[in-house]
Amino acid sequence: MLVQEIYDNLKEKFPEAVLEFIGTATGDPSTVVDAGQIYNICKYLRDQDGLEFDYLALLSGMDYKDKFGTVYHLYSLKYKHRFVIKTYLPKEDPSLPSVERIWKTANWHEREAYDMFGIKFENHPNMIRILCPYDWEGYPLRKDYVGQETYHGVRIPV
Amino acid sequence: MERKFIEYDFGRVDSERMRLNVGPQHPSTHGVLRLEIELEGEIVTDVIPHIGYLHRCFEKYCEQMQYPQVIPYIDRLDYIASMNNEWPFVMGVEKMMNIQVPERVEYIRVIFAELNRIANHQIAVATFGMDAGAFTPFLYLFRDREMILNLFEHTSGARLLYNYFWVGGLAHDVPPNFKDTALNIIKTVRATNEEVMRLLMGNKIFVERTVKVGILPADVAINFACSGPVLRGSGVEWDLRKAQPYSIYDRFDFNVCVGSNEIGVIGDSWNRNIVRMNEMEQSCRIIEQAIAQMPNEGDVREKFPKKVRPPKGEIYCSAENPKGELGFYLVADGGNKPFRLKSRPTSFVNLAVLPEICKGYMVADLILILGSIDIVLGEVDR
Amino acid sequence: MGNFVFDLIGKNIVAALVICIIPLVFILPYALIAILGELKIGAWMQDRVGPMRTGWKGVLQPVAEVVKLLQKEDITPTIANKPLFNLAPFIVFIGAFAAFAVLPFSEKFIPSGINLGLFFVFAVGSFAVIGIVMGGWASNNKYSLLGAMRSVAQIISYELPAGMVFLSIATIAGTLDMQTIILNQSGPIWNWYIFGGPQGGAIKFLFIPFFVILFIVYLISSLAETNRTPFDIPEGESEIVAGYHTEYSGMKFAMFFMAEYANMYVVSAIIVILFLGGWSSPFGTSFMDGPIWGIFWMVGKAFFFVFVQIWLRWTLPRLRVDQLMYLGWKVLLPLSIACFMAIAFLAMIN
Amino acid sequence: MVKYFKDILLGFWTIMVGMKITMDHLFQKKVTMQYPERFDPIDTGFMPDNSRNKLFVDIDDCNGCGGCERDCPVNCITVETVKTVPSDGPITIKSGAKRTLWVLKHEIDYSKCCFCSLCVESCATSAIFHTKEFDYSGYDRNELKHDFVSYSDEEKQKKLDNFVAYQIVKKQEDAAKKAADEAAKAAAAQITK
Repeated sequence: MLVQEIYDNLKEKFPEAVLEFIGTATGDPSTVVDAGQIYNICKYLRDQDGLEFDYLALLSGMDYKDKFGTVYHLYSLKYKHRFVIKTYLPKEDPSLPSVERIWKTANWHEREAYDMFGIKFENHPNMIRILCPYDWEGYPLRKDYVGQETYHGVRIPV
Repeated sequence: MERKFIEYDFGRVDSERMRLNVGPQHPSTHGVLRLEIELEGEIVTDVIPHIGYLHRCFEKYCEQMQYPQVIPYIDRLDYIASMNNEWPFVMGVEKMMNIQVPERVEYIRVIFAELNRIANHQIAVATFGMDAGAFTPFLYLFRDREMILNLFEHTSGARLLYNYFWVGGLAHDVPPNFKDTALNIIKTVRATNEEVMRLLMGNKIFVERTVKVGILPADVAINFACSGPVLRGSGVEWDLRKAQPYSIYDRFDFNVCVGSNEIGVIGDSWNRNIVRMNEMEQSCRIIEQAIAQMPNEGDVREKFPKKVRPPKGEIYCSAENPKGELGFYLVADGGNKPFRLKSRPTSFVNLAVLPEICKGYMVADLILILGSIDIVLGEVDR
Repeated sequence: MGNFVFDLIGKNIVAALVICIIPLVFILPYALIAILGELKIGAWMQDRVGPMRTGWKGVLQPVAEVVKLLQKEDITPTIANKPLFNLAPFIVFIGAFAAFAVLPFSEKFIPSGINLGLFFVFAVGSFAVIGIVMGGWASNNKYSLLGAMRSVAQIISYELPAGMVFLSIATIAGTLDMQTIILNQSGPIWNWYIFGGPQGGAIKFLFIPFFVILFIVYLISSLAETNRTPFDIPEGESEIVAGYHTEYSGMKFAMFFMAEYANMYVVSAIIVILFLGGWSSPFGTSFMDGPIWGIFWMVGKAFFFVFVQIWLRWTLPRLRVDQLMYLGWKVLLPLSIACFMAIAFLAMIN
Repeated sequence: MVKYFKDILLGFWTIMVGMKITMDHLFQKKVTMQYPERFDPIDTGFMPDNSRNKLFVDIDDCNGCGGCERDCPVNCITVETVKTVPSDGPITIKSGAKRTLWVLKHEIDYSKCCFCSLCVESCATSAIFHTKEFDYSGYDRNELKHDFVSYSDEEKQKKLDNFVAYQIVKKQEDAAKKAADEAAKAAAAQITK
């Protein structure tokens, strides 16, 4: 199925939540959806016949300087098509529902997004840091990140 | 699929559960991984992986680096299969910049990627055997890997971290006796594989150790987005080289190896390992075909762009790495540095499945299951 | 069988000391040779050359290792139970060393010619497990404890098939005395128990399969009792780091090491005594026979089995605990009992 | 029951097969290379021509463009330069091009170097290249920093002073020239008036 068709299908089902279709000259087209509805949309995408996106290839957090975001790259092993969903999140206290219950792989990806960007995923079973130490301060991949000067009394070289 | 655990009744035994830290320094965690495990006697009841001991801010660095400078860093993700690592990134940038690389470059890339796949699977099988206590096959396989590394050294100048696939071409042309060397390597690899099949894989003790251990059902594997031999060992026929043929993989005749019920159960450690053994053979076939079809003349550097500056946009480009699907989600803002480069680390995703599949087995099995997933901590922690 | 040391210098305390020291004098060079053999044979089987730096072709490597171990700091963990922790390696070594008391080296030389030799070996063979449990528990390390736990289960289970093998040989030989068992087999090579024993006639051929099975059963059990691959589960390096001796270093670690190698010789010597005619020459009593040649044959045959143990170590992967138990209780024990009954029956009708 | 005995026999048989393989290898030719004795870095069999080892800078050939410094992903190269002055005379780099910059410092920190060869690629005059030397060490991290410039401190200072002096001279000349120009302009304007 083409990306455009999937988008139309999704738009029909969720007219309110599907916000925008970004098609670019180079690279992959993507669909922006409402962050609050992400769980329902993902569930629909996984369970609907003809779509069946059963494989979450990648979940990435993003910092667009003026806003945060998450990007979901989906495959369907059965139909061999791909789809990209994006959400935009506010700069202050970004949070959105977790898709861990739909794709278990999101567990660690969401923890990483939390670790690196401070994006909170609601209903996640274990929302703690994953790559940085558990008591690290700040969210390193944010564009305005300033590193800690010392960690447990050890100076961090710049 | 029904999941078979070693049945053990915890209810009646009045005993204390033991918490054991496997790692960060442990002989068989393949790096600095810490597994916090809970034991009931010798039975594992819970596993909590703690990762990040090797975290070195790969993604943050990439935002400060120009595109060609990112490649040496990518080498260091999965340092066992560096050639394969470079490919999806380079391919993604080429797609963004709309560069069509020459035929010869494509063939050389395929040959090197497949050679590196063989080298990686050799390490995977070897260390898996060592986890089970068999040390000798380990050295036989490493001896052969040395030949592959020598060829890589004579081509790219480095043995392990090649920096060889560049945007638009390759860093160096292949050495003059390249074809003979590659064919010779294939011959040796086949001979050793046959020997390892008898010495290690066919050994009754090893078979007993690995079959029905760490069974990963297909639906769980897909739900956890496993890829590579871990997914194919569970019987899912998903190989990006076939499913979404990139580069010139549609020109070659090869099979996707999947696990079977022949020895053991689909999705157990044995099947994950035998998939690797069979994939080595398939890689040999691809290399033979590629060497036969490869054009002899051509400049590998002719399509180098003056400045690597992809236009504004974003792309997710992935390739079938030896360990699974390695992808790079590249967001470019038109400058000479990536706005964001997010990697889809294969080992990171595959490791997440570990707590799911090793409950109810023994400590010795836990080590084997970890070995059969074949992780590299450089990639897990980035 | 008189003891020639007593004959030589009379029955006094000096003679007793000499007799005690001779096995020790034997163990130390033997351990060096066995370590070198382990390093070199392991290397050659893996297409390597092995240690090459110390001495000609690296022959002094074991000496260097022993010197290194002696120089090393002797670390005792602060939370360990110190008396037990310090005692354990010695108990393990004593277990291995005590077995040498009844191992004959030749017709003329056996440190202690008690007539319950087999029983004595069997008894002190289980001695090591006390030391292992002691060390594993006193280390206060979870890995050590797991290793010790595994070791107990393993050694206890494999005593049984080994006991059945001893019993079968005792039945057919009618004695527990080592020297008598060997004397029974003296003469031509087909008098050895693995070839059916000294009895003549057609019934000899009925014995052979049972003795061969017993031989293999004992070979496997002996590997388990000495914690050698494929039964090195108590020290399974990839799983529980180094098992019961994780926390040991320096000389105490060397004691564990030495005990393992001494044990390897003990079990090899017992195989040779039980099945391969001990110190008797394979060419009959006329050629290359006598007390001095006896030492050669005894040690030579035993070294062959030490080599087999090394060979197996570099070939096989490790078993799992439950598979080890399965093998011990469900395969080796029934097989050995069946063979014992068959042999007893055959001996009765003979 | 059949499976039981079959398993035992299979186990025994596969162990025998494995033992035969290791026994065969016991007598095969060994592949170990004794490292320092049998290693000859000049021998191309061991090290290819394009092997990436310790970096070397031919400072007579370096025009001080700083391309290597910019292209280094790990920032292990530090280049400091100063402009040449006319009083230095007509100077060229080894390959014949005109030298416009004195290289005062070209330091490589080998403890940081990742041997990616990007600096070699970016060098227009091929002044930086990989040698065959790979086994080097030091007792201190700073011992692994190597400065390829052999000028003494006085010479460096002199070059800097020269440049500064030249700047002043040039400034004066420029000012004088400008003044002259303006005077000429003014004169011209006067005339036209």
